[in-house]
Amino acid sequence: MKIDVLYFASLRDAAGVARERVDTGAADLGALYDELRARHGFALPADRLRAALDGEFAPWDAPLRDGAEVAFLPPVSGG
Amino acid sequence: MKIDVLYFASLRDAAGVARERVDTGAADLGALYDELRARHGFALPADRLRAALDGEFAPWDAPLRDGAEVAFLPPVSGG
Amino acid sequence: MSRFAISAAPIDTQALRRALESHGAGACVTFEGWVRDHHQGRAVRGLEYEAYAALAQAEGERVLAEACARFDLVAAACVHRTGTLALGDIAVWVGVSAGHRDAAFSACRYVIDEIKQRVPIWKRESYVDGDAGWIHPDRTPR
Amino acid sequence: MSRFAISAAPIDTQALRRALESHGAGACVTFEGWVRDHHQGRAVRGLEYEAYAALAQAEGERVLAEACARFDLVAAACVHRTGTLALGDIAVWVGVSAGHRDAAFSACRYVIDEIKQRVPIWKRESYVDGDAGWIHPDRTPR
Repeated sequence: MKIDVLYFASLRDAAGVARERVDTGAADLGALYDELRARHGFALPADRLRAALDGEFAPWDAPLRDGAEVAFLPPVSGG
Repeated sequence: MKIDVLYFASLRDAAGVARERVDTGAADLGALYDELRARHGFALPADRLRAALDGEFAPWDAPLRDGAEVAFLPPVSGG
Repeated sequence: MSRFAISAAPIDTQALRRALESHGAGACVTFEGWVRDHHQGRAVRGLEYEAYAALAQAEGERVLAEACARFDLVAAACVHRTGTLALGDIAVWVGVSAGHRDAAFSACRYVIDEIKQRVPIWKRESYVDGDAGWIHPDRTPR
Repeated sequence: MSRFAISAAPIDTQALRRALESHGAGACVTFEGWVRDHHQGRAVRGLEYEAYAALAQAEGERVLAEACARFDLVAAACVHRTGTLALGDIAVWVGVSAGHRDAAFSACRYVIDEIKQRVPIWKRESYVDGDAGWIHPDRTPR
């Protein structure tokens, strides 16, 4: 299935892109992050991130579906 | 001795003046307030007021001297 | 830097806020007290504030100096109105800047709490029903 | 009334402050986060903020709605900058009005604390020594 992935801050720098379409068989958000972390060499482990699915926060075991938009969110530092 | 007395808020309304010069033999601020309370019919007892002598807060047993400026301060309500 | 003032004219909050600026400050907290249309169940029409100006100035400066001594501040200021105020007018303004927000919030709260307790300023409320009176809160003087 | 916004343009604090006005409000507390010239011992030259705009908007609105539910407020608003900021620029503004100052202080503090913890916005600091980096505080995500 095809998933649109958004990257922010240090993850964007590491991926080299703000957004990419990936073709994956990952069962859930956690498996997708593991796959992309191996590919891009992300320094941040999943337990320091939050994940979002289609514009809302989602748990790591949320299942994926074709055409979903996923974001992996490093620790925030607004304010 | 002559003392200048300042009145504020409800004490000013009750005294009918913002300031008056009184000739008194009162030994301290407390005795002076008792004297003026009897004269003007102030509703507020001394324990709800603070006193000031020559522009600074002063205890009720502060002695008076000729030419002093005294103020009796009702409970404040700024802010 | 700290500054206290009693003002018979409307409070210029923008100028006061600018005076708090510093590149060493990361947080700025301000408090404004506004003339509200009700007090203890009565409909308020307007207010008048009277101050014992010389002592209010000295006591207000002491409050700001205490805030600067207790909290890690860059700057602090407070202005209190006197005279006749309408609904919505600013009766008192407090502003502080600090490196971090903890100090800024704590100091701003400290200043307004102490000003209300200690500074010789009195409020006379005028009510919609035509009545009016000085407010002398019933608390033990300190 | 509550309003959250992400803004690429400088924050118009006067307009935001006016929108909090109400004759039923007696207290207004504002917080401004300013770009400070140092962070954890390093001399800072400037900042960049990036947001996940759609989710930041939704989460910011949730924070304001929570503040309105927890505290007795008249109005609340918050604006957070994105883009490149210089020293002294306003990074975030929070303002609340309420009948009384207790609610106003508590709510303003609640909003900025939650915004900093939860809203997907990231800061990239540029240092005077030429280095730069994204800030990802080491705390357990909630």
